[in-house]
Amino acid sequence: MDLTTRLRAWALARPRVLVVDPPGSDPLRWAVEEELDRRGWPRAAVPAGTDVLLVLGEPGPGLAAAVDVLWTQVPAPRHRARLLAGAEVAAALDAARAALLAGGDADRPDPEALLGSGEEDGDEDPGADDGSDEDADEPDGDHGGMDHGGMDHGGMEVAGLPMAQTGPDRDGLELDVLAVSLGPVLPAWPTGLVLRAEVQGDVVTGAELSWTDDPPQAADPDPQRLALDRLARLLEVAGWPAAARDARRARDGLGSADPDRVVAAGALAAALTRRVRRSRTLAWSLRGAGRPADEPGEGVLDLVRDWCAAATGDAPPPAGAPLDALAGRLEGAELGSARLLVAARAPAPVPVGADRG
Amino acid sequence: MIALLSLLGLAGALVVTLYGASRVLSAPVARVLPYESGMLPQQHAVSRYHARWYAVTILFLAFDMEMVFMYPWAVVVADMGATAVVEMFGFLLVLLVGVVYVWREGALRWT
Amino acid sequence: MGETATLADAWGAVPAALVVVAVALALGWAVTATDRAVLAGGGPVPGPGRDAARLLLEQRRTTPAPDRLLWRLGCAGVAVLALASWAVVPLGSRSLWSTSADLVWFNAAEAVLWAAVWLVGWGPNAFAALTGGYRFLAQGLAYELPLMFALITAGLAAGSLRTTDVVAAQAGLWFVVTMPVAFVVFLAAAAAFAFWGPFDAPAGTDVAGGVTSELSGVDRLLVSAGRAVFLGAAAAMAVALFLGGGAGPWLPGPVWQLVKTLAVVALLVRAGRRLPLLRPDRAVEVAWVVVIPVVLLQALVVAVLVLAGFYG
Amino acid sequence: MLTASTGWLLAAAAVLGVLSVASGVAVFVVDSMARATFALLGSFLAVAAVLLALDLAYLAVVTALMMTIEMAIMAVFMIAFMMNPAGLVPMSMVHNTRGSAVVGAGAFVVLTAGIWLVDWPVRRTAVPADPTRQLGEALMGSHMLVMLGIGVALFATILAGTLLATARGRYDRFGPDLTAHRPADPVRGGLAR
Repeated sequence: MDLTTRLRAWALARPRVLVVDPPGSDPLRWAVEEELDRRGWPRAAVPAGTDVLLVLGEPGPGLAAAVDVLWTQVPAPRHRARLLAGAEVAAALDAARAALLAGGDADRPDPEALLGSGEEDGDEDPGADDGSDEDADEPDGDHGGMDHGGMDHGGMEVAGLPMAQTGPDRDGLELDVLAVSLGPVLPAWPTGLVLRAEVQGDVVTGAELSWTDDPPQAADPDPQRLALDRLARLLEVAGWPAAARDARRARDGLGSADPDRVVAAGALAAALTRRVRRSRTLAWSLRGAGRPADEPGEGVLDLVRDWCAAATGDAPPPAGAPLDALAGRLEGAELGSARLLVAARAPAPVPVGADRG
Repeated sequence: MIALLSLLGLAGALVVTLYGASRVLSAPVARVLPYESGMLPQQHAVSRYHARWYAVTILFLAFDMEMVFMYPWAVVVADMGATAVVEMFGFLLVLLVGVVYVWREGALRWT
Repeated sequence: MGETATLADAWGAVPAALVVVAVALALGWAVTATDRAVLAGGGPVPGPGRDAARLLLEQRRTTPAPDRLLWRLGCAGVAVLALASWAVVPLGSRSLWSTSADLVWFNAAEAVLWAAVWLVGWGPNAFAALTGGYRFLAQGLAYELPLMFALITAGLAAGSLRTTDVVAAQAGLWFVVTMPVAFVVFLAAAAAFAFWGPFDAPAGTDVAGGVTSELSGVDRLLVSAGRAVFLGAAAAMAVALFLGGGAGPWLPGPVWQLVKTLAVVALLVRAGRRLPLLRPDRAVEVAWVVVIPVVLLQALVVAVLVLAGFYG
Repeated sequence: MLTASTGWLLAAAAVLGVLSVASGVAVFVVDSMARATFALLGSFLAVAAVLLALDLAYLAVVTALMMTIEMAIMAVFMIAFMMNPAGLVPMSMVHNTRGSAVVGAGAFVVLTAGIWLVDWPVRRTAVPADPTRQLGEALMGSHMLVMLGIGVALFATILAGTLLATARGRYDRFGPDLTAHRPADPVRGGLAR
């Protein structure tokens, strides 16, 4: 038994952390990411690869509900932690690892029970999930998910879920239209943004964007650091992790109190943006992505260059697109291009009511 | 042959051992919902999936056939001399004309 | 070249297979460690061994209405195929198993991977995983033929599809000198079938890890280890096919082979991580219209050299 | 005539043959398109293993290679076009069972009779050291015409298949007189044009 304990301590010395950052918690997330990089703790992309689920700040009810769902998907050993603004990041991470090693917390609601409470939610209003009735920790003894709502969907349910509906396709076929959600918690995605999409294959045929919650009144962080952070996210989606790492490093360095580090970070930012701007491969891979055929310009690639300019402090960060306009452009885009567009247009959170009105 | 069977047997044994070790060391299998970024899934994902690149598959399958000839060809070029080279590359040239046609038709772009 | 003793003949089948598996895993470890070090850019990283232990301790997951059988087959398949591809990779001057179609065996192990990776994506009944699986097939349409032509080019110069014959045929001159295009294409295709680096679309960030997004515990271990072992096998194979295998002055053959293989791994990882993702919908057109004709031209050059008696 | 090794070989071939038939049957038993496709692949792989047991390494490996790729692509089309591809909703996937049973049984009888009635040739020469080389010599020598014929057939397949499969052709891309400088494609490809 002692051997197992030691094995656990050794194996989990660098746990994978899934960071959930509600809108407005950017500076806190930067501090956390810097500390994680310093320790060599990898960041998890999905619950399946997560050891520690770290929720920053105060998520609104919609995001909190999503975190509850994510928590049910994290395999044991697992630990869920909160980190409030102003708290000591290093101490919190140490405590999280200690709690992870201590184990416990194996309870997990049945998937059917979750679906049973979630379905009504999805039917009511796809745009807003107030989430108050899908608390994952309390299955409410509602195990009737299997036989619930079967007729509502006009189709048969298997394991609590209906099959996809068919719809016309651009090749004139009748293939399945699958309803999926992207966001609120997705790697390299503005946390809190939800894309309710209809997809045929990997093409988005219907898109609806919304925020899970009202935005907080957060102070604007330093625009250059923000631009570097967004650039890192964009490069992450473009599949260039090494460049994204440099962008994050420059971002962290610019926030440092040490003047030497700030200078080095400025140089790193300049070198990185030069590399990104000049990369023929990136230009080849992104050129024209996310751009309607009748529109001039290079689509996402132009935006990458704008973010590069902002990342060196030469220009203000590009403005985010209104959600409706962005959603319109996502329709017809391939999934990868859609992700790039969202990362590049980086919409800022606006009140929930405003973007639907 | 025995060597190959030993290798495959060992690989299989390794996989079984890892599953066994995992069974001993870890908690029982968790039943969870598929990941949809924190939202609940609305439908089963395994659906009639529209692959945008279906047109490429036809070109690929036809072109792929020629590997049946080309591997044995590679072995005998030195013995058979120039005719073998001329014949094989003539054959490939015909197929490459097909590739150019497909390219012009736009089938290499995933519309 | 006639009778070539295999490792199995020399050491007995099971010990030889054990050695090959050990080498395969060690090289896979080296690939992962190099990759993580390059990605972290100097920072600390979790070692692959520690990570494997972590994954063994981690719970496995299952989703509602998965295709459990196919999912399991896919995960195990990735790992088993990666090890199976090592059957024909020469260690020193001998491979574990030797037939008149070694190169085709390597190609086939990678081709069966099409099925395995797609199944890993199909199994969990989840959108991100499914999309990743389909992306792998789409990518396969682009890299499969260039890979095959690169393998054929090496076999063509040696006049044999036996890897040990290919190594022996490079006694005078490494093949990379006369077939640099085939060498580069081979390594790029290897990165593509291990869906690593710039060919990572099937497990890309934009689909939340794609085929790997629902994998935890030992399932994830098998798939990640399989990818790393495949990359290691490809590096070792590149050394055997293009860099003269164990040939080199002063040092004994196996040491040279190890040094060259690690150098290829380092080169591959460094070069691969310098590039952003090459999106499969872009890559497919380039692969067909540029890469395939260029590799065929390379094969033609080599064929003419063979006719001229250049390779002896 | 029967040596120990041929005994083993027969046993292996028999086991693999049964495996191949069994997974062939599974194709029609399972509900899921994915399972049906990969059951068929299992059948092909068993046949490849029989070839390998017969020491026909090249044919065996190339069978496995081609069939896997083809089955993977077939899975794509099966899943795109068939209802209920994962078999989650129970429904029967077979039609006209009686007719196909008759056809299947008839084919089985004819083929089995063929196996026993044909006067199979007996090997007179030694086993070749390298069957792959022999195959290459046959292809480049006596069977050259076959290869050229197949080349033309493949070319025709590429043309016809693409013509039938693509909704947008070159006239849609380059204009009615094919003069457009850049093709009008909804999605860009990898080449700058």
